[in-house]
Amino acid sequence: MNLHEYQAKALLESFQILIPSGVCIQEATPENLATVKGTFKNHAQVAVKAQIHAGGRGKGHFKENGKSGVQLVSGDCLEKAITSMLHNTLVTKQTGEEGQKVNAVYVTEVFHYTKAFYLSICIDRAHQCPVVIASRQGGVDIETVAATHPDQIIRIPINPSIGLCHFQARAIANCFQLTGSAYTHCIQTILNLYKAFVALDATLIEINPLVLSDQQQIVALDSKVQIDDNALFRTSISPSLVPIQSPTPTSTKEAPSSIIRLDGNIACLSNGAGLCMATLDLLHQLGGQASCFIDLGDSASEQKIDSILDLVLTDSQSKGVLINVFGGTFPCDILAQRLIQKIQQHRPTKSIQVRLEGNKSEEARELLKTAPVPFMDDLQQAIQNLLRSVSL
Amino acid sequence: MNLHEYQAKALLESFQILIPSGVCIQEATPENLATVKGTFKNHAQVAVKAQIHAGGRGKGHFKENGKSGVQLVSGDCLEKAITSMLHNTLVTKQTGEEGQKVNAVYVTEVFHYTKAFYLSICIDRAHQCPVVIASRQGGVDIETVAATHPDQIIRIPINPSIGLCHFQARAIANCFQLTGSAYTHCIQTILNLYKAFVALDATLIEINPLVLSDQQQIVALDSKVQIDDNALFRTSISPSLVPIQSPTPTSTKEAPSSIIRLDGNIACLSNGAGLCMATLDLLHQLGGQASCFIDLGDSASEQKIDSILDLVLTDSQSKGVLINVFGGTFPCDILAQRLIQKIQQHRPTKSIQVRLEGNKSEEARELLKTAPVPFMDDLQQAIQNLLRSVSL
Amino acid sequence: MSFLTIDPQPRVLVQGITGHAGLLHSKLCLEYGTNIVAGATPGKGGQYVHTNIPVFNSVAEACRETAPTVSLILVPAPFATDAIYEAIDAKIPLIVCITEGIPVQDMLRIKSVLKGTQTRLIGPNCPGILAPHRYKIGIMPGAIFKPGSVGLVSRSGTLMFEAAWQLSTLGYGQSMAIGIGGDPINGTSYQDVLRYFNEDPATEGIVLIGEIGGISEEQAADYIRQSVRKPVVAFIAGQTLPSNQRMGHAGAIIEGNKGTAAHKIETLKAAGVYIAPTITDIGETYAQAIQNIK
Amino acid sequence: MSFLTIDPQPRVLVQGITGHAGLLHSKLCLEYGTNIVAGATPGKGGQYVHTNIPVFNSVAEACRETAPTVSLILVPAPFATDAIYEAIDAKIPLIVCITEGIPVQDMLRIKSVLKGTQTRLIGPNCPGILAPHRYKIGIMPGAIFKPGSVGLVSRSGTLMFEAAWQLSTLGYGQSMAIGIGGDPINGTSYQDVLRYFNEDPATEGIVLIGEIGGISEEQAADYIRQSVRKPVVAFIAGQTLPSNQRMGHAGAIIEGNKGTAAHKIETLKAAGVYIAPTITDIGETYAQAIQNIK
Repeated sequence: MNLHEYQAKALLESFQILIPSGVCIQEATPENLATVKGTFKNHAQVAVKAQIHAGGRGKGHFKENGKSGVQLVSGDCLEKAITSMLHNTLVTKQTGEEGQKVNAVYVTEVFHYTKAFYLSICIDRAHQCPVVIASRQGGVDIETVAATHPDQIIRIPINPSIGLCHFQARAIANCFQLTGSAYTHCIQTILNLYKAFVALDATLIEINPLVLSDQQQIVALDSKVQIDDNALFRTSISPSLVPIQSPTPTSTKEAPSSIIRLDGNIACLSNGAGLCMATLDLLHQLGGQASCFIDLGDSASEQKIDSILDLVLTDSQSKGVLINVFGGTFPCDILAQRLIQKIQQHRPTKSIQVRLEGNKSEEARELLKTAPVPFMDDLQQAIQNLLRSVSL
Repeated sequence: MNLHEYQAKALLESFQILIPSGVCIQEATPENLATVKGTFKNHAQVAVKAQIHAGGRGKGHFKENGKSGVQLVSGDCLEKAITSMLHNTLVTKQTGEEGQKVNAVYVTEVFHYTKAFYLSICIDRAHQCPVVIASRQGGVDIETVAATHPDQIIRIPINPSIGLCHFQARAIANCFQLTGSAYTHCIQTILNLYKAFVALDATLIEINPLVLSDQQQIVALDSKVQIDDNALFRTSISPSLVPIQSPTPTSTKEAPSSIIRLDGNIACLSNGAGLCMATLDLLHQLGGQASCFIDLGDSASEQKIDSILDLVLTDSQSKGVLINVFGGTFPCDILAQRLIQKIQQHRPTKSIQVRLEGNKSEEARELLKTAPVPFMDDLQQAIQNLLRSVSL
Repeated sequence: MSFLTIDPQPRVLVQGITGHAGLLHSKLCLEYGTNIVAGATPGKGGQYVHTNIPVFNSVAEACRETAPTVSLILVPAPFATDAIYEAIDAKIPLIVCITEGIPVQDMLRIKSVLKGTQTRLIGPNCPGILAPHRYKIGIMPGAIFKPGSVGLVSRSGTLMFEAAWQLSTLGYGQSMAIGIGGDPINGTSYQDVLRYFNEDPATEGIVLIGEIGGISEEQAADYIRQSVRKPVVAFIAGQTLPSNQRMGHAGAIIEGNKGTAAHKIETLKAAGVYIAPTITDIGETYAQAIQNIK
Repeated sequence: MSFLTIDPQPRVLVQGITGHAGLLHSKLCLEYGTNIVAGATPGKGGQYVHTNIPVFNSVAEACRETAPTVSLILVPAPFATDAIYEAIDAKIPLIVCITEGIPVQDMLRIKSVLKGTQTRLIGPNCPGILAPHRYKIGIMPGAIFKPGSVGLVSRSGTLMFEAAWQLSTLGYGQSMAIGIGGDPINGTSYQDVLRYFNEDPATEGIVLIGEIGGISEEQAADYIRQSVRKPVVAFIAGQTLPSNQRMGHAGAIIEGNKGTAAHKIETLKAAGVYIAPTITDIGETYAQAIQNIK
């Protein structure tokens, strides 16, 4: 689960990590605007930041008015900046052309600092441990730094049985070339950040930039926090922090039966992330383009199957539907039965190809004999049939 | 560090472990007595318990009035019970004949329960891990249970990297033969107890008895908590919980330069716990009895040496003084020099024997040539000399 | 894991046997011929399921009474971490954890604890292991597997089924099918399974099913290049998808351009692995590979 | 620890070298002939102590620049746990921790972490190790040790000095003296040291100094009975004191009547160990034991 900037910062603050003062607004009511103006009445300028689950906001633009997703404004222009963002759609390098709807705006002080660093904690799959990544080049594209100045990036693997040790925090403070009270405060901030990583069941905490203030304090200027979806049952995060807009899904692994939207015209229905991906691969290799792909998971209920079939069969973007299911626990006959009924209900004009194998596939074959959709043994053949009828 | 019952219970309560209601009194002022009476005004009876660092209070007696260290009284007799204890000396099986002065009295409700268990967490040195010990025979002498019904005691070793797991807590709740809400509450109590053990840097938490209330809740009726002295620098225990009377020391290991009082007439001064014990052993084996033994530690300051010599040379209980020091870091010449001066100062009439070896012992030998105390090469000889003059 | 070779019929304990998934799959495993000796569910001790399988309150009791050599974990995710620790504590040599949804930080701690023990964990979030016509310790459809000499290993469940079905259809039965699971951190790696197949005399060739994300296929390729002397066929899913980007910049720094299907395929090819270009070619590619060496 | 046999002169790093104890004892170690190659103190990197010993900010830097094989830890107790982890992380083969006062729960975690590594920890709360006329990695008075063939091991510091002095006075020099420390949980047990002495060709006989509390002398006796084929002399301090009662009933349940001097002496005797009846008899008892086998 991705958190918005304002949510991530509120969490970090609860772990004694310093953040700039800020106010989140979800509706531009007079009361909310008054609160914001009151909070920042002594500030010549404030930053107004659109809350979306993607980077590149500063260089992005709103579809509706062309304005940037991060605006520095004086008190007079605060309201205008907020209303230019709220409920509009922001397009950045990372959102794709469709952009993301902005449902919250975060107004923060313009924070003055002397140095900017990069600091993150994530899971290193290859070494099977958490790893802290730090660089004294912060506030910039860290992947570029990694490519051009690998020596300026340090990676510290953490033994999960011990946690982050003081000597490791010192190594990072040394990497940042800090001394005196800044050195001490940096170490404390790093130790707190690791505590937050564990307590929140985070999979990523990325602070970019982490800055040194004029008062020699370490402050998290921007932050990205991802929480392990599998741990939400125990993570003590306030429900108000659950994203108000769903994150852009980039993996089918994490959410069973998730629906991923794509640009093509064939809806792909499959079970298991691996089979979904492999089916999509074959479709592409044979010249097709998917409109979406849906993972039925391992044990979808009839109700869930029905709602997915409703969606797929009535979807205007999809000219064809490809169903490729290998039943393990999943019973193919139930799917066949629901499909027959839903076709009768919606009477779709689109082309539908079905390939079922595994658990109860013989029963499914029998059921589909009476149906207007063919039961295919050969996936390649099914896709070719589909492509032919879609291109007509 | 041993905690008093009332201190231990306050700590356990902060970890969501249920305890009977109670009030601690250190002076029998009218205000304090009014508070206690107010708290228990609806109770027909309360328990008044003397706070000392030893068990067997119920069967113990006060030197001054012969009363018990645990008294069940009605509201009318509350004041009498409290004053019978405060500032008097309680003798129990575990205090020895000299008894312990009572500086605090704990008044608690008389708690009704249906079953009594035993539960403790301590460090298993042999297996080098924490271990939970549980028995469904609680409220009795657990060592007797261990001897007569070993099958009724379970020991669960804990992996310190994981902590106490839910399945281990279940095993204990099963050992207690609990079901329903009592089972669930017991598991939660055990998990909380282990959290307390780790967070407090405890070396022992012993709940005897742990009881099942009429409301099917698990309550810690009596408890003993020992905190690792080495961890006091980081343990977040309120200073008010630091014992108001020093515990009976049973080990020379933990407190360098600690003074242990014994019943004989020879003061033993040595350095290092091992050498102290071995010197005492030899003294006893040769027929002597120590009045006290003092561990100078590894790096005693001149000031500390002086204060120890003051004490030893002027102690009326000691007819003789045996000094056996093997200097590692400790410089023998400093000790010799201070001894010479302190003998001049106090002009003690007691017999003194000195055996010094190791670091700067040659210098010490030179210094002592001019002194009225002989420098002995042979410890046996030194002790025999001492015993001879003491018996004169 | 080598005891799987010498033990023709492991003694299986099912943790969570009285739950929905536990009841269903323990029944299917029994029907396949698996020797299930006990179940364990807290609070259900004393019951019997499937007529004569005793249920115990704890794994420790089940071990005392029935001496299982494998534990199959079918408990819901919030209880799975504890179930794994309970099986480790009872010193069960092999744990097969089917459960999906174990928090990744739990798996980090579990891995770190496993290091000091003799226990092997397969999974979590995996279909289990199956020795055709001998036993099934997992949730796969048994009918698609046939006895033979292919060692099959996969992160994905359904892709393992697909591969087994293709192999069986073409007459290439399996010596053993092992699902290692799709989570970022899992108990057993490709490399562990490859070592087992490489040493197993009943295995003549190996089929490895991978997918984008992580670098475990690259690590497998390293091991194959150095140590495996049997033909290996691989298929990588997700060739037309972007690499898993969940870890953002930080992930990119750690894994670089590894993790893409292209990089995995390239690395495997360089290690001498035969690549199945699409999902429908897995069986055929194996047929060619095994012909080549004969 | 076997590398101590083959490395005549280990390269020593001193953690906490700029503190009071660090400066004093590193100087004494140097004077004894120890090859101190570096020191480490956070924030003091770039300095030199004792003329030409470089100080680094971290153990990692010290290792990169000077490749130490042993770390001598002389930092104050609140920082000692971190210092041990830092040395483990840097993969230093041997850590000798002198510091007294490390919390026991830290030691439990350290022991559990050490299991998965190649690092050995001696101590904490110990006088260190000394190879007479070769090197001293600790805080013992060097002058009382003489080269020879006695392997000396002790929980107590001053008792080790006493034993070494008696042995040297009687002409029995030492192959190596190892202080394992007096804490309830320590890095190296008697058994570990006994194994080393038993295999070390330079060691002809062994002197073991113990004391009441815990059951490590009993465990040593077990090992001696099973494996040690060299004469062993033991002295146990605290014979006229009650056993350590800090752990109350719980401790009594775990350790039973073990832990008393009488039980330790009885167990050691049964394992064929020669017992020195009093502190003044250690050297003489060794003389008799070694005569017996000649």
